Amino acid sequence: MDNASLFQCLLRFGDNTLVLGHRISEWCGKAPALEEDIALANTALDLIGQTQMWLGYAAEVEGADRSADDLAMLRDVWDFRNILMVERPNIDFGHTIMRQFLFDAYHHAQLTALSRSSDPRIAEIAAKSVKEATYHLDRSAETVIALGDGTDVSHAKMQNALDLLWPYAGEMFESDDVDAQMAASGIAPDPATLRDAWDLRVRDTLSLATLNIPEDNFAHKGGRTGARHTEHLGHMLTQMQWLQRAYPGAVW
Amino acid sequence: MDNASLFQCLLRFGDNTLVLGHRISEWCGKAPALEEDIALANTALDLIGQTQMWLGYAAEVEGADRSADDLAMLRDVWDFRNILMVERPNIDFGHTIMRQFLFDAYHHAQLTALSRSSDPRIAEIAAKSVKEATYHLDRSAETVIALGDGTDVSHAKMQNALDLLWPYAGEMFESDDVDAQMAASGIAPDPATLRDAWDLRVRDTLSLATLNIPEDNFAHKGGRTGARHTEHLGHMLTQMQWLQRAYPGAVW
Amino acid sequence: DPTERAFQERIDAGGKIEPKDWMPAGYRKNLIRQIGQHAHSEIIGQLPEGNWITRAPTLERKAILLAKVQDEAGHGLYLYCAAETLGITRDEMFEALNEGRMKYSSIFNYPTLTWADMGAVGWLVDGAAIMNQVPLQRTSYGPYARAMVRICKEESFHQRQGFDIMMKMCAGSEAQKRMAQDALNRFWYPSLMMFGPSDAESVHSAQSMAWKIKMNTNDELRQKFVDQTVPQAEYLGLTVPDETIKWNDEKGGYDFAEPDWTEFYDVLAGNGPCNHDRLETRKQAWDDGAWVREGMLAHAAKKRTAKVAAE
Amino acid sequence: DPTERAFQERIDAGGKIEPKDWMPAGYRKNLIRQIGQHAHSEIIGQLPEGNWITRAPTLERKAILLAKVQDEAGHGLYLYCAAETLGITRDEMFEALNEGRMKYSSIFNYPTLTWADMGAVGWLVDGAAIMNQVPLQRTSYGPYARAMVRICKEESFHQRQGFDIMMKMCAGSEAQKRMAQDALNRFWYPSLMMFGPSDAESVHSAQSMAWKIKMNTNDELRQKFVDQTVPQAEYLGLTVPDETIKWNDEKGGYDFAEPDWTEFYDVLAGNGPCNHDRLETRKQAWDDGAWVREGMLAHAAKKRTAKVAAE
Repeated sequence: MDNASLFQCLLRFGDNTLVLGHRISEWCGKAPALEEDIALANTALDLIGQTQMWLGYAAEVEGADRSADDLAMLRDVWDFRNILMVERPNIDFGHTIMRQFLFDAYHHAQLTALSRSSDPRIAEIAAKSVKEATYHLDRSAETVIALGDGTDVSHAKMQNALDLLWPYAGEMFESDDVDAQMAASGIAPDPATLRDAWDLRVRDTLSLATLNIPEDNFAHKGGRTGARHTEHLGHMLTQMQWLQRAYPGAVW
Repeated sequence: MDNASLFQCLLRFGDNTLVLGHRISEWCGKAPALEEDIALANTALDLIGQTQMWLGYAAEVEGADRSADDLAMLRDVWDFRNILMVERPNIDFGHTIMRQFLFDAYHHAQLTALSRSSDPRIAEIAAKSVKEATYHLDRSAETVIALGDGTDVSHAKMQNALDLLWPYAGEMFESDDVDAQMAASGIAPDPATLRDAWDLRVRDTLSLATLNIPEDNFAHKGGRTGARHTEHLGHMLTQMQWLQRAYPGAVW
Repeated sequence: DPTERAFQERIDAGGKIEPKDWMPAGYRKNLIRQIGQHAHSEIIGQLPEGNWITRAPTLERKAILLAKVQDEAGHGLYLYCAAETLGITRDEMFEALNEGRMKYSSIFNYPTLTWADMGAVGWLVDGAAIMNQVPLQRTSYGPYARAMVRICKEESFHQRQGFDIMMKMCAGSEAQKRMAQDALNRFWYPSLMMFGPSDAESVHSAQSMAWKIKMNTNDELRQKFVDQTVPQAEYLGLTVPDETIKWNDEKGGYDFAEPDWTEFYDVLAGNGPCNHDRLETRKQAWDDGAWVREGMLAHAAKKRTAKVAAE
Repeated sequence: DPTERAFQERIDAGGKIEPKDWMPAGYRKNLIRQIGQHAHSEIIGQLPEGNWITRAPTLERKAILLAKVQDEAGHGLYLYCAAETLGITRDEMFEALNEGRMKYSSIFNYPTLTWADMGAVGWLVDGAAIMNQVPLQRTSYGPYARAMVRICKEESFHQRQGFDIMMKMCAGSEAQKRMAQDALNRFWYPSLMMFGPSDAESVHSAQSMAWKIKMNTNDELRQKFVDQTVPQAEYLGLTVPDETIKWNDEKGGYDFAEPDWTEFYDVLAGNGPCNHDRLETRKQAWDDGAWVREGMLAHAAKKRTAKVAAE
């Protein structure tokens, strides 16, 4: 296991939470109900908090005198390692909550495994985060069920969201050399091993939601390796990184 | 007449065309018809070309070793001097073309006057630009008439656009010390003097468009003095200035 | 009227009115207006800050801002609940807001243009809000007073966070200092307006004060705010944009210039810099969210039916 | 069939077919498909570049890019007109595009992620397009051939502009060089795919070549493109992302690796990185624009009626 791989692995964790946290934060003040405003802000807050821990550790591992903020605010798209799904635009509440659910089910399984990591720092961050992820998953699953099994309109919108997002789910379970190294040294599970738990939870919830899982298992990829993000990430960064780019070195 | 005032005056010209040109360019590939795609791209192109001339001259007048690109890409919101109307979001084609018409009618009158400026450089830029503005005005007026006098739906949308934009028209005719100096030295007309020609053209066109001019003449202001822009400008700049902010000093 | 007299005596004696108690129609109506307006202000108040969440300069600042708007939504929730005890539903209040029949604080019709505005909003706007809210913890209507207790605790925390942003800006680069001064320039007078026009011109004041729905006059609170804020501005090294400001030994407070009340009435009439955009954003959110609320209701109804069938 | 034989002889002799001439149904059908697809590619092709217009680094670059997408819309217009001479309307073609019944070039289903992609699109994508288009100036269908003459003139200009961007990037900072290399890495194989699979697998090839709707085989054009592009990459100091590339003296061209045709068929099937977003953007534009088109038609009809009444 080399440090460069561990750094990549930590970026993958931290960029997922950073980018999804940012997307969720775009809802501020615009949710369908006050309770959803609060819940979305809460989710975003948890994810940004987790980002501070993951990227903070990533920065230490890198040892290049960069901070978590430097990593968040001063990398361009190609250096981001989040999966494509989390950078997809919100579109509507249905897409937002479906994406959240598909991610939460993965995140929960991932953090559960990571809380047994051979790297004590990772185990500690995961143990803290898994409590939040459990809550997120309960809530997003419940909402997906309610809207899937709600009115005809809400059902159609949720099915539409599922159809659009499904090709972005497969990337969560892709593995490469970095993952192999992490798995070999007991630092992080091979993502492929998380698929069964995810499948079970997702199939169960979507069935209660009366939604049909698409049959085509084609999977978009390129986010977690950085090979090819979507066009959406660059636009997100123009906002996210604006102040740090415009006023380099300032203290806020 | 001092250079600082001339600089401000030129920023007002150049920021109007820069910001409106940018807004129009957001339509790329998304207009209601291919002919409109072409016309909008053409308008944006003309406005960006005019921006190069105005801000180029502004940079010379300032004499602080900044280029037109520096002015466009490296100022923050408070240093922009465009009127608020041009930074309003596009919303839909109706708003876009109504804003264009209200601006074109002003721009045409302004450039006509400026082509007689005592400053030969300004006169030259205005003489070039007024031909483009004439074409823009003919086209936007024609479109406003067609859509105002089209279907009930298009009429309602155009009336809605007019109602929303009307409070942003008054700022075009505001004057301050800078304008007074420019008028006194024959460099630029006092904006207030452009109102009659504008009124005539606007009333004529809107009447053909069967649209009602709002009675309230309340006018938003703060753009051309920089005192208070809208929240929209800052978001525009995150995109517009991204590359120059992210890669300072690079040559493109 | 003896009932009305007893009611007033109870208030005068410092007692609390509870939802099931008798109350004059005017008391109820005024409270609904006031609490509803306050609740709406928390909701609309999310927008000017939400405008910078996606541009927060550091992860920590983003987290703090998120927590703050989350608190504001929570305050909205407490307040809508308090208003609901008076016989109006939250949805009715939302609709009244969307249709312009209910107001929200005029301050949120001003734009947030730089990061320093996140400091100024916390420092000045939350600061002014607290001036109003602290005494309202002693208001006569029980649910309102109890909501205020919870709110005040969080608001003063927000104000300190805002001041902390200002301190960082004022200790920062030239551009940051300029940003901070610019934010103060833009938010000073609108903050003074938050207390409303002089009581002489205020419609609801006398009766509201007798009912202890309003605890202080607008001018008292404004003076208190100025007296608190001017030294803070000095501490920050910023200049309050009022050349007439001067300590007045005799009254033990600062003399200061009145805000431009024409602007205030323009904003009230819908002509503030952001009235249209704020309301449009809320209406859009409400309309876009209709299918979600309906879906959730439909699902809840199905669950109830299933439960009844199973019993 | 003597008519059909005469038609083919005319083509063999280098004659042009014009709209009013007799033509075989298959010729007409294939041409509509091909010209329509080409027109759609110009329209969809605006989107990946439009994605960077609002982020162009200088005013001049913004102007050049605007002019380019304007040209592309113009090319779309010529091509739709050419297709319309074959008895289909532009609106019918738009609807076929929106419903997925007509295709556009698969290359536009790849995202543009950095400014260098504006260079790569001009250099590689326009470069590959020109390989196809130059011979089509001699195609048998008159309106198509004439449209191609106008288009080719502008396309080669676009390609030079793209190469100019690449030169600037490659002579720039380390980050810019990295951007340029990254763009080449991402666009190399998709550009090779633009010529379509090997002719052995191509459905329409033989008949289309006889009809002079298609002037060269896919493999010929791909080879030509590689032979032109590899030295340009070397000139720029960039590495073509194909380790097997090697000059082959015998054939007088480069040997190179085939693109991943599975990816190509995935993209054709709708699973490219941007298929959904590109089509959704166009559908949204079409739907959002309906009231505008209807309004304009209604106004034009009113004007005609008024004119008739006046006569």
